[in-house]
Amino acid sequence: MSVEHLAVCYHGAAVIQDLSLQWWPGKITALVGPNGAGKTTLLKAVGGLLRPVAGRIFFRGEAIETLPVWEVVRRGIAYVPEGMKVFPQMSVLENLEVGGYLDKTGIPSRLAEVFSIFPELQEKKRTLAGQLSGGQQRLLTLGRSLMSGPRVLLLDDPFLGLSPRLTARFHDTCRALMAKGLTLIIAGQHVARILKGADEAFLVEQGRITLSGPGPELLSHPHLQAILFDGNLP
Amino acid sequence: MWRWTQILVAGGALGSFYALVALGFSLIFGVTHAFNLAYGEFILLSGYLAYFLWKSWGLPFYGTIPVCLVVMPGAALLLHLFLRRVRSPFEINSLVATFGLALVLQNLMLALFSADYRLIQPEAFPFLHLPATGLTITDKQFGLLTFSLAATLLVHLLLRHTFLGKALRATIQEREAAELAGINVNRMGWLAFAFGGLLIGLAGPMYGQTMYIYPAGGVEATLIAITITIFAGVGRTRSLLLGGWLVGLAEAAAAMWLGGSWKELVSALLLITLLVVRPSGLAGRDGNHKP
Amino acid sequence: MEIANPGCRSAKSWPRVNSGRLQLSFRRSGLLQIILVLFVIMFAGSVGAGGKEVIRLGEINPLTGHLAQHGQEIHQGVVYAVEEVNAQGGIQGRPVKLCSRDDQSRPEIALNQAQELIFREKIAGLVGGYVDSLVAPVSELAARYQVPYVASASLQQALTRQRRNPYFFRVSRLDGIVEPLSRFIDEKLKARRVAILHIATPGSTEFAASLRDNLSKVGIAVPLLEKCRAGSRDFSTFLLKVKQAGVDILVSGGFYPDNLILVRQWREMRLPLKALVAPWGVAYQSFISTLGRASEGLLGMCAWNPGITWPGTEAASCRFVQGFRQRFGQEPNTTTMHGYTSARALLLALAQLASRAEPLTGPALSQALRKLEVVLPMEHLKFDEYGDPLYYRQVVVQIQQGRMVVVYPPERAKGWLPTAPSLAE
Amino acid sequence: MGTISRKPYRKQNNFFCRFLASETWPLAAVVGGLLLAWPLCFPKADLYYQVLGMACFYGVLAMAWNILALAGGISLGHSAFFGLGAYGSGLLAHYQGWSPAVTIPLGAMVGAGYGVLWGIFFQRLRGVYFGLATLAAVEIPRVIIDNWGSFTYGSLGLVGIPGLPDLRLGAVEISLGASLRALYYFLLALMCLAGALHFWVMHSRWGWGLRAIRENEAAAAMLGVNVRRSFFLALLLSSFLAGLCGGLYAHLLGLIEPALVFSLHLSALPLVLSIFGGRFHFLGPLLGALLLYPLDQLVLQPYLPMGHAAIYGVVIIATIFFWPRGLTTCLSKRRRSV
Repeated sequence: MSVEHLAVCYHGAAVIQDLSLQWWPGKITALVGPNGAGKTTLLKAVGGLLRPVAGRIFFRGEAIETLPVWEVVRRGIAYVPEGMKVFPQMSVLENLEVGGYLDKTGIPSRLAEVFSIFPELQEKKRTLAGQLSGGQQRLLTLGRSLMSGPRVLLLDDPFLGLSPRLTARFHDTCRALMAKGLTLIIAGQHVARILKGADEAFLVEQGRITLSGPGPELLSHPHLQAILFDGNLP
Repeated sequence: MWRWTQILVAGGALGSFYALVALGFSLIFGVTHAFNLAYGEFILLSGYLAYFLWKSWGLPFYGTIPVCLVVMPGAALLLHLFLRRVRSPFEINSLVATFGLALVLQNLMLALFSADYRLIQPEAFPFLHLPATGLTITDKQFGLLTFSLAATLLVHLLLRHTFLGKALRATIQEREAAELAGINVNRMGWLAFAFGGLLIGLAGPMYGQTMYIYPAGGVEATLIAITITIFAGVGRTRSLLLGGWLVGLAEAAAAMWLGGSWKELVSALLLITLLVVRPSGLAGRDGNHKP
Repeated sequence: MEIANPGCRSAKSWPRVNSGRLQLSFRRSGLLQIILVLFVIMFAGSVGAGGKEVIRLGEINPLTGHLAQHGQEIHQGVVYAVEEVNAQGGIQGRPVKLCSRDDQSRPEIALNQAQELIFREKIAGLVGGYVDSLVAPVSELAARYQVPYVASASLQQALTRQRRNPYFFRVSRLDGIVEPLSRFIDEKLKARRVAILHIATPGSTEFAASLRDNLSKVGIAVPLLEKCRAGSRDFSTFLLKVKQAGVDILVSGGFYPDNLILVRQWREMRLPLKALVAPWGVAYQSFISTLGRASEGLLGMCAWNPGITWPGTEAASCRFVQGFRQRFGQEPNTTTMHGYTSARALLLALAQLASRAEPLTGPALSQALRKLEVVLPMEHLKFDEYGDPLYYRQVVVQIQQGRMVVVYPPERAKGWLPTAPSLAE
Repeated sequence: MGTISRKPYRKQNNFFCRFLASETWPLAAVVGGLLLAWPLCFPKADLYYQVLGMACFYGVLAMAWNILALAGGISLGHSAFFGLGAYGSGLLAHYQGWSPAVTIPLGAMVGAGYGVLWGIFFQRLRGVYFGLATLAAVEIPRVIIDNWGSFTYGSLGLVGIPGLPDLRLGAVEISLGASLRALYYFLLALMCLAGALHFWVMHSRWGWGLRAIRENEAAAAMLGVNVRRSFFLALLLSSFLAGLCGGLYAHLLGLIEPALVFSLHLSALPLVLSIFGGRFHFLGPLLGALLLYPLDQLVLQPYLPMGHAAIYGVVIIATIFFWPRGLTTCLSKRRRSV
């Protein structure tokens, strides 16, 4: 999977300019960078939510940058948005079922799989999603994305607003998912946490890649520290 | 005692009809966010179609409904095609564009059908009449109740118990998340307009039979639809029906106690009270659902 | 952060520094051009309007909006009257041009349109107008600019009695309806208790109050008088109250569409009533054919209808019906006749002026109208000092086998079925 | 917005300076000059005085609506203020015999009083819910006035409201009642005043606060905007102006009826005019009124007596398609930044 010379505009302002990078399957890739650097925009462009003005996005040898979202999802790329994007008036079960919209036949098996990862969802499967706690809604959002049987998960700031315990839990889940052969791309603010677990990491600054390398290595890079921590190690 | 039953029947039949009128609007507004002020004009078009089929071709009244059910989705899809050209901010621009469209349609109907008031099948036959008590249910009231309830039930089943319906509801509740779940929200928009067209197709003949139709009469239908929809919250069939009944009964009760000219005040107060107390709509179970 | 509200992308752009404030861009000058072109079009009509030869007649009616049906009917009557005069060679050889305007059932638009007619078209006189709220502002304007206005359908007494307006005339009046109706209810129906329904419009409200006063003078009780919003679609609760009140007669001051629903629901509920009388909306052939058998036995009122005409004008009435049918392909009715009569009055006054070779000024035309006395199919038309028609009286008709039969006043009555046949048979 | 000052960070308290600094002042000046000067060329064109005067009048109403819309309150019920202003003013003139100069502002206060009620009861409602509540709120005064026959004359309407009095400025006497030209200049002046007010609202700190409320209430509150007070003030000003229009209308027309002044048409008109002209620009509602209303009354009606409303609809649709943010979008070079 690769991105070549990508440029994306958002409300007329160029957020990403001439950005190229490559992701390797079956690994955890991290995108870090200051606020407004274009991480979310990049993920949204890959997920099909934003159409780039220039450049190409390849996935398994196919250009996907002009495809509509559901076609992208069908090819196995699932963007997990930041915040709690559940369907509040639907039960947990219905939320998950809708997640498997593209492949109805596979729903029962994947449902079982998701419930095995997140047993608390099974307990509450009849509750309305809007009544879940914030953390549970995050789990549900992730669980719903897994229902489409993705090959690549684009996680946008997955740890935002989660308790440390849940963050750890979330992280373990990610590892487990990777072990099942999923490619994970994580963008977010919890730089240390994300980079520690990342096989490959990119620093995004003002719509461009300025640094890349294995996660832990990048964490100790002086430039990154200068930008993100003002030189102070966390 | 029987008098109250009579009011209950009249209010209930009218209320169910209000719900039927609101169903299509609610579905279209929920899925596509198109604030369709020309909705009433489409109901009128459907009513005129039924009227002329009944009048000139001698079709029985219930025979006109299938024709309307075939034609109106087509018209609704044309409307979707029209509204797809409207650019953001979509909600308010669609409101103004359909306001213009309503004007055009009103004048078109005036030119085509003249300004006369039309009423389908004016003669009434009691469906149930109990002379001892004075309770009468006419065939129209019965038909209105049956069709409205059947349509509401069907939409309810569609939304709650089919996979497609779940996708529609998902689109109503969180558009972006629905997109990410692989739902083709574009197609959902087309579908919503098609289903909305079916409901318009049903509501039109009913409208022409229960009330009269004339070119400038669409505003009233639109107002009913908007009121009940926002009253109940978008995409909730049960509360739509509840809202329709509540308005229908409140109007009947107000007319009984206070007089016909106070009707609007009572329904307005009811609406405002509900909006202020339950901003998320009737029977709204509040999650983090933003109004 | 993203903004969820789709209506509001604008404030995303924060104050930005821009340059070249005086330089008009192409887009901006485009807008200016549009504005200039519009100005030119708007003023284009003001020059060179008003020829010497043609006599211009103005007409304002609700051609669209919720009063469109009756507005269109009056319009047809007026058109017919003008065409009739033109077919006979115009007024002293001068053709009459009718300038029709639509007030969209809104008074302030009626005002604008009247002004447009007076200033741009330089009309000699005005006709038309359906309800009082549309007629009243135009009548004020007529007085201010001294252009005679003959209203086709206006009832409110204040318009003529409260303010002496020498330029305002009308061919109908409220007394001409209320008086025969109350006498009919008293003499013929021998009613004891009457319920009155009216619509929240000035004319209908005044009608209801005036009828109640007249009825109580002769000792008839009015236990129920209720107001409804125009366009109400459900009278079932009202009818329940009628039933409770134990009245024998129901008078509906509603208009055509209100009566459609009222009559049907009355039939559906099998309410025992001796009669249902409605001065407006019932005495129309289209009403009868719409309701079919449900209209049987209903009582309505009209000033004229095909076959019902002012005594002595049978031939003229027949000619009108035939000519109208040929011209418009449909039957004229009482509203059409109101339009026709008002236009005829104005045209006749114009003709009198022209035959005396007097200039067609407003004051002269007003004088001529004041002196006018003519027998037309609708009425023996003579205006009193207020501009009201002296002899305007409507007749009560009953619908018998799909036809309107005059039942009151006795000298014009043709037949009377004392009990309203119920629908069930 | 298109008219923000060139140097926004320098303190500019003088709004005249801000106006001159805005990029659209030439257009405003051209339009104003044309409106001011054309009567000199056509002194007897009473029709145009009437129609353009009414256009100015509706421009004021549209701006009144837009002030509330600036804060995100899309009202569908401004005819409530309009009607209350009309009835307040009309009834005072009828029973007390006071001069319109007194009754119109008092009528406007009645409208504003209803605005206070809105502010209290609708403070939690936003978006469509606010719109619907306002739509329903029109019915309350309408039904009460309609049924309170002994005081308001109910459905009969209030007839014989005195016209506007003559103004005396030193030796100059301006008879607003008799001369349409004087009336036109009066309405034009009113529109200019309201336009200046509108400009001030749009470019004051308060106005930016209102925009912030519209975009994101929580964020606005964090910026230090007193959300409730700002919104309430916008509502108050908006309802007062709409009531003022209503009071004026009563004296202009001489008669009012509940169905006339509380009509849906009057609620929809300012919305359409504002969106047609562009509601994000201080000239938008004004241009909408000055173009759309005369277009309909002077061009479409005479030339197309039967189909004019359809053309009117087509014009509205075309505008939404080509200038989705209103006609004033073409005033600024980069559309998206208006």
